[in-house]
Amino acid sequence: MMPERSCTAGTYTTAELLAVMASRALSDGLIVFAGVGTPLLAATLAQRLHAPGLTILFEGGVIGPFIVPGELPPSTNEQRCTRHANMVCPITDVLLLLQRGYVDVGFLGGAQIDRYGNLNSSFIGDPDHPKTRLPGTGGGNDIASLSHVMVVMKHEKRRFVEQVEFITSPGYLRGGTTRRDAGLLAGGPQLIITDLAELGFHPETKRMQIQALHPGVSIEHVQANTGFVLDIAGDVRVTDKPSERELHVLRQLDPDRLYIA
Amino acid sequence: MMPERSCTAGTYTTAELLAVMASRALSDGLIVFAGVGTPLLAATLAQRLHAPGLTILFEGGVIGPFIVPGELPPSTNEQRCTRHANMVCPITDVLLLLQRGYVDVGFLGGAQIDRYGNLNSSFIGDPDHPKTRLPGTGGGNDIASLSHVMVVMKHEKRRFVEQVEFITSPGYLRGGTTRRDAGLLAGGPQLIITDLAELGFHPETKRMQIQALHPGVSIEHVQANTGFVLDIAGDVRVTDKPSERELHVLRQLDPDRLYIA
Amino acid sequence: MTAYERLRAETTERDRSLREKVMSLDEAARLVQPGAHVALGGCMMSRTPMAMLWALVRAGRRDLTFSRSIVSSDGDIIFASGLGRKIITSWFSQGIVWGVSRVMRHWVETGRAEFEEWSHMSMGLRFRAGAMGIPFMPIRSMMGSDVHSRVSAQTHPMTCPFTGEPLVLVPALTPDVALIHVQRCDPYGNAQLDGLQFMDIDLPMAAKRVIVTTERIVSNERIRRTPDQTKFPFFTVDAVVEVPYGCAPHECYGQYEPFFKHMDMFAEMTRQDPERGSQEYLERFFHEPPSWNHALERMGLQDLLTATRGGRSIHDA
Amino acid sequence: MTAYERLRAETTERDRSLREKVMSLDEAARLVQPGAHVALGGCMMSRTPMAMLWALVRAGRRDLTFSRSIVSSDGDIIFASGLGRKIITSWFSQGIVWGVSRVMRHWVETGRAEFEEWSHMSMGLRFRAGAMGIPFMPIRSMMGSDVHSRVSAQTHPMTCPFTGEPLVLVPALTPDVALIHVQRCDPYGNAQLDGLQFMDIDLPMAAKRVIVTTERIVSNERIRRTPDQTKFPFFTVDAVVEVPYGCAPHECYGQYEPFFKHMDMFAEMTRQDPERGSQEYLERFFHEPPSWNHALERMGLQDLLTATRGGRSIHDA
Repeated sequence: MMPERSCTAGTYTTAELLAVMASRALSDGLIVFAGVGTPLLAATLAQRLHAPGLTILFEGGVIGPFIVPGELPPSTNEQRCTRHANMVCPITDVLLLLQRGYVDVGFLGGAQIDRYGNLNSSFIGDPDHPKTRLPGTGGGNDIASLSHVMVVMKHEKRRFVEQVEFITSPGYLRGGTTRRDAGLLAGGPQLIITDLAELGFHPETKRMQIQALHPGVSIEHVQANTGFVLDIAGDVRVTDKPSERELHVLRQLDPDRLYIA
Repeated sequence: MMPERSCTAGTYTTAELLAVMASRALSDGLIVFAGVGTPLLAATLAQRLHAPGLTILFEGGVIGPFIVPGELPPSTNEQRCTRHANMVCPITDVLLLLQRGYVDVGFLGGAQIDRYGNLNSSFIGDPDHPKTRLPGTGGGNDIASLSHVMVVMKHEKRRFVEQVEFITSPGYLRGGTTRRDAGLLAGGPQLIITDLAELGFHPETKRMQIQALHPGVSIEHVQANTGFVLDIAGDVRVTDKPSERELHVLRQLDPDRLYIA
Repeated sequence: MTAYERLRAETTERDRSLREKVMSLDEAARLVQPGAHVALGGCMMSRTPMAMLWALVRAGRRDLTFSRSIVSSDGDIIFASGLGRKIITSWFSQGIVWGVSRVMRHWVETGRAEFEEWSHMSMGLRFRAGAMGIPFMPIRSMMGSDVHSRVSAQTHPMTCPFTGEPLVLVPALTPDVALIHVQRCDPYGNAQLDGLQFMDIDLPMAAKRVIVTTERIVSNERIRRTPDQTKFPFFTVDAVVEVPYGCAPHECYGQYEPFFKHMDMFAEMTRQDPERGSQEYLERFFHEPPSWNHALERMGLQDLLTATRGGRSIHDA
Repeated sequence: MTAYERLRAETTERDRSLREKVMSLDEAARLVQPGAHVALGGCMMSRTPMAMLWALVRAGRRDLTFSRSIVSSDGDIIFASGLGRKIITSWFSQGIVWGVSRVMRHWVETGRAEFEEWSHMSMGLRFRAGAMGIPFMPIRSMMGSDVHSRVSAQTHPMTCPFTGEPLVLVPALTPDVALIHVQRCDPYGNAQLDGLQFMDIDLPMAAKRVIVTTERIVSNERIRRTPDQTKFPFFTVDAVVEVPYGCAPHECYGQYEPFFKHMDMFAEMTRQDPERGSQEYLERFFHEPPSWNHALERMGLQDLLTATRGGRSIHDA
């Protein structure tokens, strides 16, 4: 049953678009290390739609929680995120699952990303005299260093930059083999989902490229909202708009519209 | 209340002598990593007599068990040794207490010991073609490598040898600074308690020396039962024979005479 | 004398006997020496030893160094009160829902305090190495990032002699004192904690002193009936203080959730003028109340009851 | 491709989805490949996965390599049956009260089987390194001993780059399969075990496959009510087999103690002629009984009830 104040099925918010598109990228049986907000919402939506055997991990030390509609946790470190979990364990041990290789997807939100998928959530300006000190890595650096990463974020010029000022969570560093050369033998960014498009990385150059466009969005529009020149994949798909069923289930999960407003 | 079949207070068995002498060496407040048998019995006796704040650790992962008269455990790895424990934890973590430096005394029984306090519980004869394969180190090597060690054993020529054929648990290796030179920065054997005497090690040479004799035992007698020439400390004490109280409490702890027969 | 021999000597000197060590917040505060490195248990808004921080602020401690897995408004209070001038952690902000902490930003951006950033797993493994009595832990993350390059003077690169693989060695953390809040503990310091454990199994083993605040002091007999629920042993602990709601306005698993309205208020108070706002907050909730219970009274019974209902609901899960 | 990349690839290939994996002992036995390195949970006479060993002997597996913290009569059975020809452990004998194992001695002293000896902490830290996804763990024991010199080709000495202290690096153990017996587990493999944990938290994370035998299969709903009691997660597990008294004649904490009379009998049977005695034992208790329950029947109801009374008494403590 949908709360009255939710918008009609025909239209949807940016947050709803991101959640639906991200959920489609999560296939059944995966183990997903998820942050709060859209990542958690999208993973839970995938469980409800097509991936009942998908497992969510939370940084606070939570394995396989089962999110109940209307009970979305506000963070991954408080008791609310342990609801119906299969296991809770020390933080260090849930993070070690990344190093041991048990995690299929590290699912992050992004503040600032660059051409090679490096993420910055630490500093704006000179780190020694920052214009803005941001909260930092948390487990982001470990997730990005040790697993295949999926990122959801708003597509804005100030967020998509040629080169981040500070690499908090490593992508492909300077492209090519530089990630592996730096000592990172596994993982790397796979998919960037924005409100405009889906972007991946070229197998050799590791440069970011447009893979798919959301309905009604042009390559020019994506480029216009990106701070560097994007490559374009051989065949650029156009995604299907969120279905009534996807939106219906999503809105049931977040009746208070904490994350989908 | 003493069971009738126990011997009279005036006389005592070798096992009783070892347990009483060892208990006297354990002062209050110590953390003692104890094996089963005489070490456990002596540590428990010390708790009852003069060291109520003494803590026992068992290799199976047991911290501060409280042994109840008549319930002496048969090993340190089964549930009986968890009775009234303050904590049980993984084996690796109770052994790591040794490495972290929390343990005052590692209390071992010995099969074979040499002039420098090295212990052998692995092989008799050539390790590649052993005459006898013994059970091995267990935690003995870790205890001897990382803590100050106290050993209780019967005083026999075949057990006190010039040089053990195989160093299972390191003492002072070849004497002098060789233990430290090998990389062992802490611990080392402190006191060897036998049914004849108490032996220590010379501060510089690290050679074994007689420190005390039990009542009615001569230095010649000890030497005659030792496979190498013992040094003799400046002042050799004579120990007090087990008191009625000590024997009384000890016999209450082991009414079935599992370990004191 | 090597670092390990010093650590051993310091540990040997401690009274590790089975003894009662129940005391007041003020008495416990005296165990924290000037200049100490203080590790905080819990994570973010959960099992934060807030009452102990309250006592340290009131005791006039200043310029301490702190470390914690993730820091929330406790970090803001540490900077604003002058209790600490450096915090070693992986993430520092009141909480995602309140945006980036203005107090943290103000103190760091004006250079009056330092936020040293390590990856979350690195923080955990640095504590674990300290707990294990080894000088470092090898890890496979951090490499190639600026998070690493900013602290690389404290780490060592290594090529694995077994596999030839690149590794980073992160140094053990052995804090002078750890402050940990648990649901129950006996008078000797045997602590049992429910639910999320965070880094609180390793912290007491890594630290050189431990102060435990607990919702309830229970008998040693009770602890001995479920020894497999004890998370760290008495001999690591130097002080036991019974402090109901000792994490407020943060949460304690199964007991109470964060006081969300109070957290909203803190964010509101510090949004416009982080400096004045935080000083007002400290006056009202730290300096004026004569006791921790009075501080709770200031937070308000309604918020406390709401948080309690939420906390207890975990048991219906 | 480095060792780590192979480990990652093997882990990625596993079906780690939330799925039921309940099967019989025979079906589970098929998951153990010829030549496999099999790690055994529990320690000495406690939580030994005896029923699973019983199934492997009957399945005709031979010449496997085993590892365990401490080995008791399970090791005698492994050697005597030919199931394994090499055991990596820290201590190997039926138990102190029965003297040195004649079966172990016979097979080792005649060179027909190998007992590779490591210190107990080294065994634990080798499993822990495997569980953590690192190639080694630095330790401060073993140095200077012949226990070390006999395996030193497998270790590396190191001078700590932080402290200059000497260390030994022991290599991670990543067994092909781990066999673990627990008190309760759900159909997905979420395992909860009471009391002594031994090395059974690290083992499932270190191994490449895990077979869990359990006294009871409980519902996933029950597990989710106390997630902080789950000791290892479902996705590490490949098979769940319900086997009441699955450790007999060894113990399972809180359920049953060792069948002491039976253990006396085993020692007696193997004292004079370890070879013939152990073959007789295998005939009576491994080959002749058509099912594990029939093997228990052979052990005898009286011994089973005595062991059960003792096991349950832990809860009166």
